[in-house]
Amino acid sequence: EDQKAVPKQLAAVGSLKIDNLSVAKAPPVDAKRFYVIDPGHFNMTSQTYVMGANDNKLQMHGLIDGGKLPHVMSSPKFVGMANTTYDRIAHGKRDDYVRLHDPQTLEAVADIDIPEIRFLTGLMERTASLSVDDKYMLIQQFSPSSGVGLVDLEAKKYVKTMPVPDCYHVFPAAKQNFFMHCRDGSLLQVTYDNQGNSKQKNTKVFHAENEYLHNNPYYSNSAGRLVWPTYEGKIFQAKLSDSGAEFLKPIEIFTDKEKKDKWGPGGWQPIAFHKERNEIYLLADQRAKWTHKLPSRFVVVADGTTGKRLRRIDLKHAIDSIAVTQDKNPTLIAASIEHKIIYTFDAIGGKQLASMDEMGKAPQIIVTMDK
Amino acid sequence: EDQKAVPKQLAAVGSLKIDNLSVAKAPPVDAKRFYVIDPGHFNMTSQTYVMGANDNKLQMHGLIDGGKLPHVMSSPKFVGMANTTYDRIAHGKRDDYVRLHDPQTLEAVADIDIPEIRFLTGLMERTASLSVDDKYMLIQQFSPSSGVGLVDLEAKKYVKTMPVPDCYHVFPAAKQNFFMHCRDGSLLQVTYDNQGNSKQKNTKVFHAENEYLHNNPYYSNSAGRLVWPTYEGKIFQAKLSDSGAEFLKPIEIFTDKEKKDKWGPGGWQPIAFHKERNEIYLLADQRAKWTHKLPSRFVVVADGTTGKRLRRIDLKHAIDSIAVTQDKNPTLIAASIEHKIIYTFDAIGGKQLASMDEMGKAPQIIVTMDK
Amino acid sequence: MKENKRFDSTIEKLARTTANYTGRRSFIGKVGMLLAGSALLPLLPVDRRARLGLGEAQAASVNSMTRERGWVPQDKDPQACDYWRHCSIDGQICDCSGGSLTSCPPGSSLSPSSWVASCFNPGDGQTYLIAYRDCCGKQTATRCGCFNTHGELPVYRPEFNNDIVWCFGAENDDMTYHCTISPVVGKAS
Amino acid sequence: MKENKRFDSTIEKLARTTANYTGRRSFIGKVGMLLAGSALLPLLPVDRRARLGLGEAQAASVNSMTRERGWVPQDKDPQACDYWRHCSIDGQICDCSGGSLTSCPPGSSLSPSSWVASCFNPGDGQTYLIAYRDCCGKQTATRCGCFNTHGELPVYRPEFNNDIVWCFGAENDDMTYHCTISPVVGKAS
Repeated sequence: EDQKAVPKQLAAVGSLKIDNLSVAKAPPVDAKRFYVIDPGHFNMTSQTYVMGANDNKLQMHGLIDGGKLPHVMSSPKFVGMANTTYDRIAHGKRDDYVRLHDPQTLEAVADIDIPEIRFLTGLMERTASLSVDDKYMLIQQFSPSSGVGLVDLEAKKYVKTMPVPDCYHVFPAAKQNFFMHCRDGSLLQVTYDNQGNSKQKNTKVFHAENEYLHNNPYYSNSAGRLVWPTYEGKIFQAKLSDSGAEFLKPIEIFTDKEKKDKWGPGGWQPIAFHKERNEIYLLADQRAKWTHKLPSRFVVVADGTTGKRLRRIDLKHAIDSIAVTQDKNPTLIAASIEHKIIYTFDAIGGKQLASMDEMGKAPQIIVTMDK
Repeated sequence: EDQKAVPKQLAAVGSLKIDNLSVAKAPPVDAKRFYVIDPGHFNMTSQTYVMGANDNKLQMHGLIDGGKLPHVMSSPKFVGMANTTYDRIAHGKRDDYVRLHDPQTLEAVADIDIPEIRFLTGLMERTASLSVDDKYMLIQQFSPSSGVGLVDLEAKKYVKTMPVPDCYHVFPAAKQNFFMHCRDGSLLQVTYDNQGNSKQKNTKVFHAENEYLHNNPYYSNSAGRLVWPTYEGKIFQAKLSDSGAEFLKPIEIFTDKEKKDKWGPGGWQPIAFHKERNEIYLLADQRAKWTHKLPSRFVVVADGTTGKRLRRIDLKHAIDSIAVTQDKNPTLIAASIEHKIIYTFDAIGGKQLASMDEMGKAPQIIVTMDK
Repeated sequence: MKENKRFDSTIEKLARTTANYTGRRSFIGKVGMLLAGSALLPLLPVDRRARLGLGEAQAASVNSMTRERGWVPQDKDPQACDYWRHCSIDGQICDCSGGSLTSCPPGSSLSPSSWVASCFNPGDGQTYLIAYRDCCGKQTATRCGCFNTHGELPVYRPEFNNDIVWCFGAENDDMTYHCTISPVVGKAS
Repeated sequence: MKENKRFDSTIEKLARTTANYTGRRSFIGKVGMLLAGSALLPLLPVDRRARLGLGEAQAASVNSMTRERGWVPQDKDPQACDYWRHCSIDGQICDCSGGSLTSCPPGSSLSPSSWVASCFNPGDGQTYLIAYRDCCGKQTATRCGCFNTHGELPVYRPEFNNDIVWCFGAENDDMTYHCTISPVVGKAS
């Protein structure tokens, strides 16, 4: 049972005994659960908001602390987080560690030390990832050499850094596989065992060099569906599984006329996808070239197979990041970094449902539940 | 020589050799040097701005990083800082340490580990202090018991926590003495030796219980002058030396009529004093009772001996903290937490001289040079 | 009046000084510096109302917290600073960050100490006692920061001071302030 | 036209795939995964001007960085984002935080790498080469943050990506970004 439909209790009356004070628990994870990461513009510490979008409202379930530019990964069982801190505020000894938090109490259930490998960039959702079965965490390393760190979450220990060529992002697939995207335009399939030994294989080159792919693609761990827009609004898609990558026909979201009218995608996390409805959501606006990271005011929805334009949602605010919940009545979640507000919209009707302000310093990435 | 008076060079032309790139040095410490501490509303990390008020302008010389609610102490030789950090963002192992920074390069010249004793409160300038000869640092402990931690800065080691009764603030005097203010309304004089053994003695009770003294008094290490306003605008003063405390006649800043017009002091750091001119500066405004921490728009200047009203400066902004430089042409420095702006005024003429905005999250305490 | 006032305060100071000195020289003084310093202190009122005087208790909730105008408590939006229960909060409201009016957000922990104020509920016209408590062990919450210094005393009266981070001795090293809850503990009748 | 484009890109992909495969199967492929993966990768342009084309180099400084309107460089206030020297800065201006246009603030350290852009100085009508450099080892400076994504590429082209914290390998563990300086290194004639 769920008490959300009831108006907020206004003034509880009567004597409350001290032992009635308690620490709240967030409700169990459901499809409307999502996380918003606020790195506070490269701040040394960050905050992650645990939220819900039930009943066409917005719920704030709690906060999780993090270090500089953390990676947050959601699973039904826990919230995984890879952190970096320094022992003298912004310099001195660096410490990287992984924490798993219970999704209801938000307490840390595991704290695993890892070598100082994390690739520190402005927040990118997919430069670290849980494995498909939530047993491993994979963390990308950039310097001093390219690699992927393997963390065994069940044994709570760090296994090894697996060397990989010059590739980026981590997309896990079943049977201890993951894919990365390499600068030559192909994907790299890596199969690893429990000791961190790996076998690697490249797919075909699926996009041209001047088709620049955005930093934050959509990827579903469970479905292996990868949806990846270019700066111009062309969408590359693939289905990734242990047997390899199956590329779908690329989709042009905008017609030539729209392109002439300067329509193009833009924002920090500009794409979302609804698996069951097979719908692509792209954050877009009329914009000058090279403004691919500035906020946009519209979401264009297209069919995931044919690319047919289904509808356009006017968000009426300058939005940096979007995500869509995976349930039957999907909610479109939108974040405005500048105004520090989270909005929700009916992903189908396009109506704004709710908003919550005072979201810290810079709410930047939205992580939704995949399963 | 000082090049600050020259207008900023606008367009340097020509080839710059790579080795000409350098790390700047702040100019040597002078009377116009001051520090602004920005704890960012109880943020886990803080920033301290190293600034100057020369030539009726404002100079930003650099930033020093700090932990949660740091104590910053200025001396001509170094900037002393007592920090607290936690190994898991906002919990986990607590680490307290003291750093001394070179006032020109801002590099840390010493990093001394101390036990986890610091009294964490909203910023209070005087709950930690350098000794008069800059050889020791004295840090107040509140929990689990009252005490003062003694740090030997020359030997770069922590000496001992000296137990004291229920007293607060640390005002150092010559010959290894310091005074504290106790809740019964008296001062406690403590004499300590190099091993941290102490002798303690109370002065008379100098104020009544309902004369509440503000959290941030003015105190000069070199002159031993203590200037302490109450919530209502009565100023208690004392001269502290190794031979004891000499209390001066308390001063009522406001006339009865003004009090009826609701004039009263208010702000975070509401008092400043100019030693040579013997002038008391009190941040004040017309206000309701119990708003002693809300910002004010005026500074009232009174003679330090007679209490005669000399002038009133209209700051024209809501100001939380003030300080005055100790040179012949004193500058009045004022900080607005809400707008994150530092203003300077001619302390004598009252004209606004300069301002600097974008001062972080919450510039709260101003520390000026005492000598 | 004025004479009288000065006389009063002189007496008071004398009394306090005497207490102090005899205290420190007496048998108890030998027990140790710590005790001597605090054992003979005047005992402290439980809540601010006692000090504000009952007459002022009501005022607590309507007293202006800005220099310009007073503030009228409301009973409609518990996430606003002027909700009646928050009449004396100085910090963030937990209800905005995953807790409720009476429980800490998940993952934080209750501080063992609290401070009390009495607040007037405009909805039913009653006055209640609220025992504010800090939730600790996380960075300061981002939402709903309120600042209210009504009846707040200097740091040397720590039990009524707003500036102290009250998360001492909370469990598992949770020593940083996250937010505040406002549970009702009774009626102030 | 369209055919042509598809033709072009087909050719391009073919070429890249071939390079990739031959590379990995060749003698060098045996030297090790690291080398094999990257040795035959397309090597990259030096600075953004080369990729934008010289014609656009000027444009870099006037191209609109908002959706609505462009931005005109000025030579009066070196602490504003539209000062001509900052034509390609993405970060904080050191000059506002204790450094100058050519030196890091005290206590921070120079990063070993720099990136170059050409900026037009409206004061004397000349175009100069600016070699931006990061200063590291302190928290991000608070003042004068500028955001410019002109010619910025995705993270898999790290040499042109703005999001990477470039303070790797600076001295004494100074691995966090503080601010950026804009020294002139020559004339772009």
